Amino acid sequence: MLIAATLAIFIAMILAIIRGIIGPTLYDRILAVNMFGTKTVLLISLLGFVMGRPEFLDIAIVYALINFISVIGVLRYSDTNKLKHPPSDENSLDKES
Amino acid sequence: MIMDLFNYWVVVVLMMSGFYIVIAHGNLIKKMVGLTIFQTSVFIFYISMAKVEGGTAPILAESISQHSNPLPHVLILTAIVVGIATTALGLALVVRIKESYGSIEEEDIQQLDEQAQVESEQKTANGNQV
Amino acid sequence: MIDIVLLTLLMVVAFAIIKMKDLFSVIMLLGIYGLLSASFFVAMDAVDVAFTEAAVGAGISTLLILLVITMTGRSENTTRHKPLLALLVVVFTGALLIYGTLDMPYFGSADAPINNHVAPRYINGSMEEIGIPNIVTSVLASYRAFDTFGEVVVIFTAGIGVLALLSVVPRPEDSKKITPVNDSMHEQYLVIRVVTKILLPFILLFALYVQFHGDFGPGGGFQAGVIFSAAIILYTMLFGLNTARKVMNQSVVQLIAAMGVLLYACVGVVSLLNGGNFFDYNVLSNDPVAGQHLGVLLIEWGVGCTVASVMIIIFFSFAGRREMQQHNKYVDNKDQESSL
Amino acid sequence: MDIIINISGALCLIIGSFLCISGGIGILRFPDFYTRMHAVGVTDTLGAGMVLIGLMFYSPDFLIFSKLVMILLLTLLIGPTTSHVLAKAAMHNGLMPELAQNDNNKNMD
Repeated sequence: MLIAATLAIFIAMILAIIRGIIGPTLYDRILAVNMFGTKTVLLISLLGFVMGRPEFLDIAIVYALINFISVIGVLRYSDTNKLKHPPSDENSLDKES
Repeated sequence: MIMDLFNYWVVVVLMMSGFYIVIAHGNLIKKMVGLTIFQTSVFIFYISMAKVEGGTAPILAESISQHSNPLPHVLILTAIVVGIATTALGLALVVRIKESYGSIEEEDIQQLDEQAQVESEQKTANGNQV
Repeated sequence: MIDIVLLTLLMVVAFAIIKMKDLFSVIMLLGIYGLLSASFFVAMDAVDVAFTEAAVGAGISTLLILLVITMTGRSENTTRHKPLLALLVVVFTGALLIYGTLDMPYFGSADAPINNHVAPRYINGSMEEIGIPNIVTSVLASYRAFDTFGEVVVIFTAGIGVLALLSVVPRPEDSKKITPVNDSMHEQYLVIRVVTKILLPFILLFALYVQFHGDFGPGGGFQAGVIFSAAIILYTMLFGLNTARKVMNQSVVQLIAAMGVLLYACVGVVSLLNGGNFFDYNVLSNDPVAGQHLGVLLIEWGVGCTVASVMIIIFFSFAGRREMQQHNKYVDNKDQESSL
Repeated sequence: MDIIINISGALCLIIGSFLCISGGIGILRFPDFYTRMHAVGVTDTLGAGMVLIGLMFYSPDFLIFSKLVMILLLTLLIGPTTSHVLAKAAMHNGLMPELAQNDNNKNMD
């Protein structure tokens, strides 16, 4: 059962990576990273149980905290003007606004 | 059998990806990203070598007899933190380059440098004439 | 099995990074790359390394590069110099390296040379000689304390370098302070402010737990320092650099960074004075194991102080530089408007 | 007793895995950012919670159990917060929902 759950999380991770690669807007990518972070927390917790030494859950706590910090940071610094003008090969914010 | 060396091959591929970014891209930030990838591939290489089949994390506990090799873990643990410190140093240089040249593309910087050199040569030539 | 999936995903992300032109997407993918490699480290039993990589690779390095991008611009030039030649060089080198791996011992084999040299000595002797269950900590802080000392000095030097390159010296002519232009995330986002205030004490406490629990589980000075600085960075991002500088006075932080290195070196000197070798903690106390405990504890403190304060200094320098640039732009715009 | 614990743990894990996969499909298939965010925001919190609760049934001692509870509390606190902030930032910076745009176009016609 643990292995099945690990596999399911792998599939979710792959889907998140695909969304992170194809974009198209900046916020889609942030969303993908955020989801990937949550899935990593689950993967680490599961891996501990799968490998038979579940006492290393501290790492999962760190992941949860760092995930929060990095998403906040990305949002904080993506508000600036320089990032609002995406390069020409990308159709994102400007077109839609 | 063929999967026994898979980790090392992936390391080589990742390393070469980082290498390619460093030599083929002109943008200095992209170069820093390439260096980060290169660095991480080295970390993965060390950690893969440390793994022992059937071993667990090198933290002693009852009922566990086989451990993975702790020495590479120590080296990489410190290398990661040193890596971020040196990356920050590189990024600081990038910021200063942007401030003084107005660009972080290698070609633009080279062009500006050549222009400045030509101008200074002209100036010295004029000075000699006077 | 798990490691093969993770490594394949790593390769996919690396190729995507090569192809992307938009630097913001590159950074997002780099964050994913860091998370993936950290999961890989957990699968390879390297829990301490995963701990560090989680905080550094996915958190701080992503934030630093992003911060730089807000100063330098987001798009990358499309032209590349000699991509074919570069590809040729890369493929040739890669082929040579892969040819080299054919001679390597197989993955996971217990009789590889690396596992039969000093590693058994560390694994078997650690408990009697150092008295710490976490072998990584005992190797880091005691057997190879000299190595670690060098690394700490390198981190300290990098901090000094960043400070020398980026620190903003207030000139006498602009007597009025640099007013932050866009410093108001906490006014727009009430929810984040509340949640952060709940989380901050928890993160700081957790950093201390990691610092002191490093002897028994994954953790130690390096990880604790990074987590502590991550908390301060979170605070800085939400409440602005000026507020954060009031909380953490920068000169005090610089002093702490130096004190950490000094504390580390002093432990070595004290053991010299007590008649042992440099970093030989057995002589620090009457009982050798108690001396080892004391030495490891002090050294981890030194490492933690230095790493945390250097990370804070680095972040403050970048954020301060960015604020100064924004201020200059703001002043320029005002001048233009008034001249019109 | 053991059987009950095992079965309920497995059940929670299955529900959690299903939610994770459906969230993953949602992030890939939905048409615009806001709908994707809804898919991820909802399933991430509940799916992660279910997986963690499932693991709690398997935990061998109290320390591990309490660490799992801590992770659960953190995800419950952090997941919704980040979703909220993301949506707010996207709206603030002028990203319009695609469906609303279509409606506007129709009205104009």
